[in-house]
Amino acid sequence: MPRARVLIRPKAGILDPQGQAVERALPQLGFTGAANVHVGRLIELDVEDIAEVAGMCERLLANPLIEEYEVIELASASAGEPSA
Amino acid sequence: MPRARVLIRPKAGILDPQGQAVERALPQLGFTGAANVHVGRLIELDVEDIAEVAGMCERLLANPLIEEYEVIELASASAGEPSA
Amino acid sequence: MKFGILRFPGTCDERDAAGAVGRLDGVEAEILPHHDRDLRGVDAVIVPGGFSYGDYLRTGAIARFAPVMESVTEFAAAGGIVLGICNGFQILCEAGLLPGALLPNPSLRFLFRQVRLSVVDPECAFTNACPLTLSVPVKHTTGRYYSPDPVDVVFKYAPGENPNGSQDDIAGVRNAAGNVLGLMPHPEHAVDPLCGGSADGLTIFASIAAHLRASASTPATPAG
Amino acid sequence: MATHTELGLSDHEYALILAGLGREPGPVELAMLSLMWSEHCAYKHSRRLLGRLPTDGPHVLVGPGENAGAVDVGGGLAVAFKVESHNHPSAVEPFQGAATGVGGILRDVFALGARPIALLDSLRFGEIADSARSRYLLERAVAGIGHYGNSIGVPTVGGEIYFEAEYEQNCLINVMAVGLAPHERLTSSAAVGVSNSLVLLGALTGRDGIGGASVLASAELSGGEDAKRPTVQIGDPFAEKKLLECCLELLDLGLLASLQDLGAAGLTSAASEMAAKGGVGIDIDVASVPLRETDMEPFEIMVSESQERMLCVVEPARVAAVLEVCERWEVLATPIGQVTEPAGGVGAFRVLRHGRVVGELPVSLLVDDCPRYDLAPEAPPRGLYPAPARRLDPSASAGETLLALLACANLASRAPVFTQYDPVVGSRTVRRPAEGDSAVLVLDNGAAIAVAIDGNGRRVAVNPRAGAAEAVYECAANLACAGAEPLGLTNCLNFGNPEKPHVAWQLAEAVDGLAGACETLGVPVVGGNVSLYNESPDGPILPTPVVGMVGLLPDPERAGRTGFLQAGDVIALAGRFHPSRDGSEIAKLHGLAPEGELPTKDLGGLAATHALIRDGVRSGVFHSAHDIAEGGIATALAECVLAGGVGAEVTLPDGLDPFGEDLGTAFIVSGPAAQLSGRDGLAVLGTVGRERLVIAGLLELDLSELTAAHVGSLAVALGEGVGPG
Ligand SMILES: Nc1ncnc2c1ncn2[C@@H]1O[C@H](COP(=O)(O)OP(=O)(O)O)[C@@H](O)[C@H]1O
Ligand SMILES: [Mg+2]
Repeated sequence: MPRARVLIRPKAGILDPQGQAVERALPQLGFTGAANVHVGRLIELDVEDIAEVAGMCERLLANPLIEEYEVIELASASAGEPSA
Repeated sequence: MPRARVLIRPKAGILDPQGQAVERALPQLGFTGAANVHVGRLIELDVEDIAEVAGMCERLLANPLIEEYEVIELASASAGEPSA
Repeated sequence: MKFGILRFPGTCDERDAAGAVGRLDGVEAEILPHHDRDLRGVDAVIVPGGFSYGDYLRTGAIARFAPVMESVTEFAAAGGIVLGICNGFQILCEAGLLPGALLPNPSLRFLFRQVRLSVVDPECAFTNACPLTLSVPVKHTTGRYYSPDPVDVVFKYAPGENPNGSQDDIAGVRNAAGNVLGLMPHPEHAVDPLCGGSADGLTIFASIAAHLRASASTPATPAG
Repeated sequence: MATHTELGLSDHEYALILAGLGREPGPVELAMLSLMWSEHCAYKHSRRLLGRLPTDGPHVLVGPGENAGAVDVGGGLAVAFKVESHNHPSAVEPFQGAATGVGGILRDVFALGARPIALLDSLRFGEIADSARSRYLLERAVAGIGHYGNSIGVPTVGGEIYFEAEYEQNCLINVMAVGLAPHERLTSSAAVGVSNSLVLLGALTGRDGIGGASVLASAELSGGEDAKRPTVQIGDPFAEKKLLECCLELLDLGLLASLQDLGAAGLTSAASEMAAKGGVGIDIDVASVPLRETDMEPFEIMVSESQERMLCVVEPARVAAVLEVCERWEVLATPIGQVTEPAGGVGAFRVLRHGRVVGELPVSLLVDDCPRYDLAPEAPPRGLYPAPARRLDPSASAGETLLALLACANLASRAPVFTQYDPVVGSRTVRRPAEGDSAVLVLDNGAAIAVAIDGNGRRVAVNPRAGAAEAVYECAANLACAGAEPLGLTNCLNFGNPEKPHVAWQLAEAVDGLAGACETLGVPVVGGNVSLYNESPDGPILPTPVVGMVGLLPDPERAGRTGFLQAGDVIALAGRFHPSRDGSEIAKLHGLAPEGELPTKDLGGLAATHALIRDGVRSGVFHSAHDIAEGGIATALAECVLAGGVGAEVTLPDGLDPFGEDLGTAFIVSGPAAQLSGRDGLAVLGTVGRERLVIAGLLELDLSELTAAHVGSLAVALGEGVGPG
């Protein structure tokens, strides 16, 4: 069974308050120079057919009005991934 | 400036109610066979030195008690990424 | 006697906590802003509830780096009394002043509910004036306590009342030294029968005041 | 560049613009005008009607025209409040739409200088039993309201929710905010002082909601929601929390000459209305506006609806002090322009970019010259709204009927919703949701206010004039049950397309009904909001005026409660109660369309009954008081039993329909026999006691059966979180 990794990000131009909060916090910890910080969601799942994942994103995993998503096929339901 | 992608996942063995909610919702939308669903956070940022990102994760971006993280270096602060 | 109430950007319950403390005879409250390292000579510190830094990234994750937290960490290391409520509990866990972490409620929803708490250790700095059970509200989205290691539990949700799937019904824990306590329920919202039908929460603040008075007369008494 | 028609201006309106300006408007000017002349900003179809509402009263400090109204509550304190809609944005994206609705109304209240102390939400969705989409909208809108209100630390203390098929495509999200201020902090939005600075506070300006006011709020929703995507605004309660604290501190320090929130039409609307009120001109340099996206055009900057921003006028000598306070609160503050001298009495709104003028309009053209249209009302034929599906057999027993009513979506327990809201932050909440018919909040002067919000579109559909009046009576009845006397009223008029004669008729009739009821009770209207074009291809929503009221009670310790308190107490009926079934909840369960007639009210008797209830609660004679609303007297009795956790045994007056409705007129009270028996205006029905509800000759139900039914449909609909997204 293939394992899919879905990256979900706020769409370009859409306010990303979480990203802003992190960007402001990093210099306080002494990490300078971080920029363009965006916070999104990561969803990983085993699926029967990787082609179905885009549909899952459209209908459930992402909110296409305000988020964009990217589906990456991982080698397999591999070791090293946390399992339930 | 390199762009870093940080994947943050609930540690194995820690209840992941978001993952479970997705796993329950998918069949209701007609997507069968999804398993092992986990929901985490995606953080993407431009950094001066990619080697610093692990430190950012340890101190701020992740909570090592409950989360594990993975840092991926992206080609560059590429086009196609949403910008601030 | 003076209690310092921390305020971060996004803190919401600081006035409530100050008002609660102010009900005690001989106790005043002072708000301590996040950007100021000076604790202004307070005798105890309360880290109140709310949504510091919007709860963005992870509850409590950003607030722990505010300048005032450096002083609170030193204050705690020197045995000073620190009480974290809700978001304050989350901040103290993130800051490493308390063990464990708070995870999202299984419902993934914010939940407001009046709950009954059992006092596990009725003799400590935070409970010496408490009855054995208290009626206090909870209100949070991220209140499921988790710790891989054994912890010093001070408050539990009464049997059947666990609102958030917390491990072992844990509602409040303290550090090994016994001078830092965090709890998810809001004692500052149970101080006046007019606003909520219970004044049980006030006994937690009264316990701290009593403890401070006792240790002032016998300075060698360790907290806890 | 878009044409005037694409921007929603009619040819006639464009001709007026040409005449007023004496030339063609440039692109920046046209964008600004199209928004200021939209329904949402100009009230083209409602302004004339609103003039009928009474606005004067002994307690009014700020009436309609400012960001919110305000009334005096004694001890040098003022309570500011307003209700506003965020219907169309919520239909597109319910979580963010509802969240930004909360953020918007809060800004209106603190723009006045008041610290927000309470929120109430009034929601309408399609039938959750039949529609997964309505369940989704409910779930996400409630989550959005909770997200914003909880995070910013303002308690959500009350509200109402109805489910009707007519809202399926066009849900309603109305939110009321209540704030508290010392009189001297009340602040006007009128720009004053030529050469004073305009300082923009808060979030960066992005492309959020560009054209939102004209595109979303002033046009019917049709398919193709895609086209509206760029207008989705994201709420940031954290940013607004800082902004709120910062603004109140700036006002406390006396550093601001005026303050105004940015809402619909962004900088354009905020600045032009400040200028109009102050009779001055304004210069804004868009190059100084801090942007989230660098490549924005001047017109985009001028009309962006990015949230969490405020505009203030500051004397030049105080600008540095303002910036210093803002920096401490981590609030971005940027001087972006100044107040200018009006030339010949007419202020000019000049938009510059790096000092070069890119648009210049007379303020009056923007704010005052948009035509106000008379409506062409025409009473519709009967049968406007279809009959709902029958959910209960009319031959069901009274017991079965009561259980069905308690379980139906409009009457089931609201706990699954209000437990997602923080009702106590601020430490003022004397009555939490479900404890009383109004929320009660204690003030710093020792007194308390009661607040409630009401509206029932189905009854307004039956008779817009009588139905709108009933909303006022019911809201006042809720206040009376707390022991409070109404001080002022706010309203939100949610209607369909006013260019349709029957919608115009509904709107005109409803406004007359509101006006009449306000006069009857002596309650002035201090503000409100109008939301028109609530239509989908399936037709308009039910006409839905929503009424919010604030009342005063001297002693919070005596605040009334809904539930029966003590076994042995006598239960009595107060009021001239003439229930009927047209437009009632039971008629809906029986599958009957909202048609017929509403009961005629005895207005003198009604005001006297409200006073009787108020006095009984205040004096402590009544241990409980509850108005008889949807579901009739049987439902009201069951609600008193459920809220009190103790049973009751009663006999109804001969011939009284247990399920008929006559909203706002009658009450169930309880109290000691010695005090209630024989008291004028009360008809004794029975006594409190045991763990069951007995209505003689009609029904006998255990408390546990009532509880099980009342948990009802909302709990089922909201059973499980939808998860992320
Ligand atoms: N239905 C109404 N009843 C009374 N006043 C109203 C009503 N609708 C709008 N108003 C008043 O008209 C003014 C403009 O309203 P609105 O554009 O909603 O204000 P804002 O832009 O501050 O949100 C406000 O003072 C408001 O109180
Ligand atoms: Mg306004």
